Amino acid sequence: MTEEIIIAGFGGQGVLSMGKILAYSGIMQDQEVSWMPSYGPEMRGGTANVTVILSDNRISSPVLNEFDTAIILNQQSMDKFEAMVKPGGLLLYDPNGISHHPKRKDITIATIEGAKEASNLKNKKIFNMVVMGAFLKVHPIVKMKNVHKGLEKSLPERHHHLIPLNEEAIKVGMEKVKIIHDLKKVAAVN
Amino acid sequence: MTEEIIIAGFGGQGVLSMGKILAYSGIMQDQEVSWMPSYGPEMRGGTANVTVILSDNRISSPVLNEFDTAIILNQQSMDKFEAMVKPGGLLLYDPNGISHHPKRKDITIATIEGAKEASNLKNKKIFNMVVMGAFLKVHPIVKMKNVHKGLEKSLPERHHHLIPLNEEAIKVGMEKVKIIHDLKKVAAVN
Amino acid sequence: MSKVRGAVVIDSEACKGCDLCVVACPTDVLQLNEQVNSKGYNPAYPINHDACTGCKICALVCPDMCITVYQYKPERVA
Amino acid sequence: MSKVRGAVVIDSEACKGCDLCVVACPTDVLQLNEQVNSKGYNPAYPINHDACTGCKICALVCPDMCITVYQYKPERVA
Amino acid sequence: MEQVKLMKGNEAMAEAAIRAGADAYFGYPITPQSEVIEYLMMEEPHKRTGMQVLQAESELAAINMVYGAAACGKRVMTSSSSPGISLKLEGISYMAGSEIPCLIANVMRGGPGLGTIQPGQSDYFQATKGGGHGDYRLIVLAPSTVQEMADFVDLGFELAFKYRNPVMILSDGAIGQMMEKVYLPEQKERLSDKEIVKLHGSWATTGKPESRSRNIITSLDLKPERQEIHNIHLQEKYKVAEENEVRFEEIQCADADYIMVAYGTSARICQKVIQLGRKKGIKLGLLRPITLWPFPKKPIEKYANKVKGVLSVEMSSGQMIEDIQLAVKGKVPVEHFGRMGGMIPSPSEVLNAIEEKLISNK
Amino acid sequence: MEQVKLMKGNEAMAEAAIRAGADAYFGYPITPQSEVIEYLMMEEPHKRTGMQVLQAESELAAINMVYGAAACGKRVMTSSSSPGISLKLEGISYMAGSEIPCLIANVMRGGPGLGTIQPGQSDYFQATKGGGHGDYRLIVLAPSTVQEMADFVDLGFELAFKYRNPVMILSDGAIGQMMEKVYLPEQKERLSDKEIVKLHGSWATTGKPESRSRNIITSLDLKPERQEIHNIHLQEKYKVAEENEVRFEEIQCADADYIMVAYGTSARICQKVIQLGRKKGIKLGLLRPITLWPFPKKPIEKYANKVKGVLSVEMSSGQMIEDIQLAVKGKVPVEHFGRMGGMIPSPSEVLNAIEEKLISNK
Amino acid sequence: MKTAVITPEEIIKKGKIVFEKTKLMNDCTLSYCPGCGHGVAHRLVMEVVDEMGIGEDTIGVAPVGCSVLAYEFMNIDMQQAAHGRAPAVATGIKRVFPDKYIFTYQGDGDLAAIGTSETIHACNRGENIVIIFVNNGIYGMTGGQMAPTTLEGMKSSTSPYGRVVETMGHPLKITEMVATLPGVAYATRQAVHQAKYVRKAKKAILKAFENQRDKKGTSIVEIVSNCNSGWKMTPVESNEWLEENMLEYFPLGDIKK
Amino acid sequence: MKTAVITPEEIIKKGKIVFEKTKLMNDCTLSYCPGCGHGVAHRLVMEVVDEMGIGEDTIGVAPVGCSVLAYEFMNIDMQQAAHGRAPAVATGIKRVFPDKYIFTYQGDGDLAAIGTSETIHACNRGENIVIIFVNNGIYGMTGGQMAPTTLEGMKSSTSPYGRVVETMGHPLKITEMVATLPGVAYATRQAVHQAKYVRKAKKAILKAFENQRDKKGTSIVEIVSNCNSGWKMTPVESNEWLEENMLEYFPLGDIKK
Ligand SMILES: Cc1ncc(C[n+]2csc(CCOP(=O)(O)OP(=O)(O)O)c2C)c(N)n1
Ligand SMILES: Cc1ncc(C[n+]2csc(CCOP(=O)(O)OP(=O)(O)O)c2C)c(N)n1
Ligand code: SF4
Ligand code: SF4
Ligand code: SF4
Ligand code: SF4
Repeated sequence: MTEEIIIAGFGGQGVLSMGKILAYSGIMQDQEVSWMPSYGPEMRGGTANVTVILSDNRISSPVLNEFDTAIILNQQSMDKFEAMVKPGGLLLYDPNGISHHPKRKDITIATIEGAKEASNLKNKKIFNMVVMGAFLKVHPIVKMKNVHKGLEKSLPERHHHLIPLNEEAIKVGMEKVKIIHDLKKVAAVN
Repeated sequence: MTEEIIIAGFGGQGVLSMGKILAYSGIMQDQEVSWMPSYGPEMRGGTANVTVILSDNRISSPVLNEFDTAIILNQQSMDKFEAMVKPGGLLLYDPNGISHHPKRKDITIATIEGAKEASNLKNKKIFNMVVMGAFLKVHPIVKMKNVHKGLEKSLPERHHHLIPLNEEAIKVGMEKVKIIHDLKKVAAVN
Repeated sequence: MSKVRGAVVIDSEACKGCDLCVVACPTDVLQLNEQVNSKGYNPAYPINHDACTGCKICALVCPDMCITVYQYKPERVA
Repeated sequence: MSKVRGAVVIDSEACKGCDLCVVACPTDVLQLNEQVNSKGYNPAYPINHDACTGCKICALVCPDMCITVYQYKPERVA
Repeated sequence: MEQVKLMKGNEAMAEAAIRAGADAYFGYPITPQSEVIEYLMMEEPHKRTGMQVLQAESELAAINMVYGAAACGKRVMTSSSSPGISLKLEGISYMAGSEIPCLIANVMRGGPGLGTIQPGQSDYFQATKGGGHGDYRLIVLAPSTVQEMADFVDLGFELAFKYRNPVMILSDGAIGQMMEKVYLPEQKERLSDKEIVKLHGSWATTGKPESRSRNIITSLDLKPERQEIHNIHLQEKYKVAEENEVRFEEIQCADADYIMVAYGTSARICQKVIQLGRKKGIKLGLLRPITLWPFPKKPIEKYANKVKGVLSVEMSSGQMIEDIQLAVKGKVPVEHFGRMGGMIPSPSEVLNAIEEKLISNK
Repeated sequence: MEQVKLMKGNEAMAEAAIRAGADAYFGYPITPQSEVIEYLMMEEPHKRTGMQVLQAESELAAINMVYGAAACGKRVMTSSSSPGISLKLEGISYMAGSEIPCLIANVMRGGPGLGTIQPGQSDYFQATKGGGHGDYRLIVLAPSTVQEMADFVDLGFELAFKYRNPVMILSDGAIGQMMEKVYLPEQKERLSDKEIVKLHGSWATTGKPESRSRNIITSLDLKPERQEIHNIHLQEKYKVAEENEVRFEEIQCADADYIMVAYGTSARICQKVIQLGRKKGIKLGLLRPITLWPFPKKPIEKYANKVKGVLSVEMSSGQMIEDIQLAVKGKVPVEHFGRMGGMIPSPSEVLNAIEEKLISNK
Repeated sequence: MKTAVITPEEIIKKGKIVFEKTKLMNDCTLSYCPGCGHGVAHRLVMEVVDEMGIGEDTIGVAPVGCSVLAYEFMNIDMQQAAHGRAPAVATGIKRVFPDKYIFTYQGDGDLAAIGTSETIHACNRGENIVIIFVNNGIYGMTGGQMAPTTLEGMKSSTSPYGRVVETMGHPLKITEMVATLPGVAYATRQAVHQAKYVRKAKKAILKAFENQRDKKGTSIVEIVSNCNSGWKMTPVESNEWLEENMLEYFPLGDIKK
Repeated sequence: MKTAVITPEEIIKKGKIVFEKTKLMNDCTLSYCPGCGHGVAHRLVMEVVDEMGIGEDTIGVAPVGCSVLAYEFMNIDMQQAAHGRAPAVATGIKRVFPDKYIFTYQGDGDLAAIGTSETIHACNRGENIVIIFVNNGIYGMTGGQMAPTTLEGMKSSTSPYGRVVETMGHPLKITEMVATLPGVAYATRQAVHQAKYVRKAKKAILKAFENQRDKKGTSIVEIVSNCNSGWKMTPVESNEWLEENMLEYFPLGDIKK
């Protein structure tokens, strides 16, 4: 199995660390992983994105122009990446701040009110975990126990007390994710 | 006609300027000329030499390993260059300070007491002109009127009053040069 | 008596919500908006505009030159 | 009374005839040789050796370390 | 014990330096490789192994600090990115000339000039033909995974000391910035000063005991006769390296009709291209030079007699292609595909290039 | 009026710069080219033409002074020798990237490192393949007489402005230090600031009037898409130069069985070799590249179909030979003869090399 | 109160503009982080150039650093220089354009680390230029590494446990250093994090450009500024920290005039 | 007088050697011009190293300049450094050999022109090394070009009509400059053209090496010397010129201790 993911949003939304936790979780289940960020000053204020690949085999190119899953957290990223989702793939996004919603019919589309849920949880910082939870609900590519290990690995010791909070956020994400265009269903219907 | 000359001695003996005056004299009679000095700090105290070529045709290599004429002013240079004179060529040297005199029989050998004559003329600086005179006597490759022009060209204006003195030194050299091994004579005898 | 009055116009798209003007304003005219602009920043706006004296302090400290300041000296009114 | 006496040995091949020792010597012991050495320099030598007190001044200023200085304090002679 | 971690290429290189028993690192920040010194400063290797880390005031200072420390027989490393490497070239030429072993990493970005901070491969000539003045060579290692970023550090040091010559790790911003799974080597003991004297006392400036004549580190010889002898010695050394140190990887070359030659990030992309191509029934292979100097001439020459064409894939205007052509000697077409200015080629466009430049063109 | 003088190559270059209407020279002393700045300081060109001459505190400062002045559309020159040129490579890469016309002379000495102050030709790769980082090219002129040292200054400036690219005069210590007869060109008027605005106001930083948008000199573009477009533009420019600017001289090549390829001092020696060889009945010819980049590929390719072998003669371990081989494509044997470390090959040893490596070997 | 009835809208309509962006600053968003002092410094330089009416005769040099893109923001002819070399580049320009106004705009890493030599020798030659030196105590552009000006104990990405002077050296007061050179006509240290400092800083920049007009030699205006991203603080926090810590080691005021 | 009968020969036989070349100087002729101060400076450094008994633990760094060949003359381990980079090279050595004695031996062109940055930052870090700085006011090795220390009006091959400070800058007192840095423990200016100065210079060099032993930081010993070839004078004339002109602008004595 190989899963090719792009996560894109504003700098400061925790895009890169979400990717890192996913990658670590992959390692925890003995997969090959790669994590390729956008980098440099243009990230200042601007958008940040990271390409994460989890695979059972040696990973060839860490840089891709089409993805199995796109996790989109602002309009610029929506404009850039909607078209790059492989037919049959998944596009997950946070509607807050999105003016033009995705139109594609050949992919599964899901939404998660990440920002809202995070502020309900009184912690903007775990916004990205809510989103990751939503993703893992739709695409359970890593087991929760590996996510737990992934969190342990990727968070510095001094932040380990925050792991439960993060896991709660993931759960919330899993509950609150909405599939607004389900390919399988569509398939079923026809 | 092409004349390939090496002039070698201690730094400070006026080796380079002698070469320059010869070269300029060549230009004055519309010849091609090249003047290739040894350069760099090793000249400090040590030896200096210059390869001067006068030719009626385009000059190929400015760097040579055999010469028509070698003008030798110290022992190191004698050791280095005696062997590089072409058979039938000329070796002119100042015996003062020479311990091992040249032994070759296939070349013309001449001497000039340059240092002595210069101090007779109460001017160490014109040592090199005495030697040049000696050379021009044996090998009149440039006419005196061109040497005169050469002096004018190569000496800065402010030193032009010294030209007569230099020319006198050249004359002295012409008078005092001794041919100690004359190939032509040898040829005649056999 | 007539008191000098001021007003500010803030380019909310250029504003990066750094809060410097808000803190600098001596009469607490400004505040950051809850709503983010298209760049994801919370831009400043005059919440207490009548208090503005047009002292320019906000504009002097604004790194992004988002603020234009107006001043008006009304005629004494009987 | 006994006066301290000195003497110098100058490596005339190492000497470059810079003249510094000659000028420096307070008792005019040294002078440059007319004859050049193998490098073409006129080396210094003690022309007025008896005047040498072994003060080392020549050696201190010699850039080429050509000078070795000796000193001798003769016993008082009756 | 071996340890698996998720690390950036730059971090892996830094951690590997500590574990390789490096004695010192001197560097100056520049994107996309600043994580190397940042990681080292965070790790405080002087507490772990005694390794010294210093942020120099400039690349010039950094390379000359390396010169001084490495000339003492120590394991010393520096890293930078394209513009910073240009500033280090005088020092690199000096080290090659004085036969000082050291490790230099260039995490390339797009040029020329200030260019961009995005990945590039346009310093190939500079690294392999000697960007600095004079006849010298660097042994150039080209990692294409984060694992190799770690592995090539110790390898680099070993080669550097084996040949008493600077070694360069020629990487790029993508490999430096990406994270992958990496198995870290075990910690090597740093050599004690005694051991260094024993191993390198014949040449290194370790302080001159009565027992030996002084050691001099220099690239100068004003006598051209002697300077030439020194140059001939260097050239003979390089010849030995050319015979013994060529490293490369062949991926599905055995049955390939066309081979791509690529290193670093480009080589990663070409692996995807092989998949795409073979899906389409085009038999593609990849020859990945691991040493860019010495360059795998012979193996490429070998394929020149078997395949229908060769594509050089570089993030540059085409530099390595010259070494490929020198190996192929006109036997089969050699074409170039590249992106520049920080752009990374996509697998599909590389495949198109093969179809257009090599296949349809015959 | 034309004037004949006996001058050193370095002096001829300096005088030619004044006469070419150069606006400024910035340099730092280094043997064997210090006569350039010494001559200029003695001549006081600010009194003759208004040309500015400044001794910089370093090569780094010098090349960046050139950057600033040349980016104003002025005719600006610098010169150095091998180690100093290495220090200038970052700046040179910047100028190529920002498309700044200027003239750089490298009076080569033997390397690597401090090497020797005697003549060398081991910076060929550095000059022709871009010693600095990134994909850029310099137009490289190789004088082999003092006359050409003078002539190539104005030619160099013309090419620099024609292509808005740095031009390098690649000379060596022998040509720089030797004196020959030289016919000096007439004095060109320096351009007035008005004329410069007229000629170069479209790009140069001459001060922004209301009438035009601002001029920016930069090699930076953080957006790789745009940086790539800039790189493609540069590559197209270089292609045009490759088609139009190749210069070379053929000496007795017409009936030659063997040709030598050599530039600069080596080319002078090879002319003597032709005489010696033909005396012995060996038909030799010399192809002398005048532009090392763009390299005379086609003419050499042409001879590859006619002659029995080619000898590359360089004062290096063999650098230009790669470009010859790329042109010859294995059609006939290509051999190298060179001396290193400041040694100058003698005509007789070159002839021996031809006899041993090319003639007896067949 | 009567006056209160005048609405802001009316004021904007009837009143006069007492502050607006100078026309020499282009209408594009600055690439700087929110609250970064570079923006104010840019504005002041352009206001001075504008008010002196020398925009047509001014050429700026911005080397590498966060302000490398200054040429995008300032509406005059500009050159982007290599890291640290701006004073040499400015020297080159000034020598061929002696009557134009040349300024460099450099960060502390640029001017006081890699560019030390170019800075000192340009000042020593008394090049008739203006050097704007933005001292934010860190390498901003590259992500907050230690600069020569980083304070003792101050954390940066290459001094994560604080600057240790024993091994990393002392924070360098290069403006004081160059002030000792005869070629330097004017050396001053200013700030822009509060309105009162902004006003003073502008006067200093004006004086520097007037010196150039009067051919007095090198003028260097150091501006102590924040790098809130590099310092890992909010803009407001960073300005408070600057006031309390930076100004103690880097006191404001004229060092040489 | 009786004593007179003792001949010099007897004195040499019976007397004791009060001065001889230190064994740390090799028995080969120095490459320097007759009368050049480098020879004395070399000797003093080696005498100090010898007398401190640290020859086995001393590593010297000689960058380009006439003294580039110092490694031929000094019988210790030495590194030849690139022009201007000796302080960086010495830093590298010292960081991996903290207990060895490291010194650089640099000319004025090397230390104060191309090497300005390396000099200042090594001093600012307080690298625990000794810098021997031979200031002869000119570039000797390359044939007498102007140095940063060339005096106003002084002729050189690149200032043939004398140094013009307006365009070429002022002679740089870099020792005074680095003395202001906290990292510098000792900065002094000495000379070697007369015996009395030679004695003082040796004491200064001793103190510098003792500072290194005691880990006090950077010590810089400037030695004002002649370059008679570059100055186009006889050695004796050059030393007189030095005494009358150089010492006025470069006064001798401790600048910081
Ligand atoms: C030769 C070279 N070395 C390093 C860099 C990377 N670099 C770019 S800016 C910079 C320092 C920026 O700090 P500063 O000068 O203080 O300016 P700031 O960004 O803080 O305003 C560095 C190290 C470069 N571009 N070029
Ligand atoms: C990078 C570089 N630039 C220039 C030179 C040429 N060069 C050698 S020594 C020197 C200056 C010598 O002067 P100084 O440092 O004062 O020492 P001195 O010879 O006077 O003792 C120069 C410019 C060089 N070797 N390397
Ligand atoms: S200072 Fe400017 S950028 Fe900052 S919040 Fe106020 S208006 Fe916005
Ligand atoms: S000082 Fe030394 S070198 Fe000079 S003359 Fe005296 S002995 Fe000779
Ligand atoms: S990184 Fe620092 S200096 Fe750069 S823009 Fe952001 S705050 Fe300003
Ligand atoms: S050139 Fe000057 S410094 Fe060099 S050895 Fe001669 S006198 Fe001494």
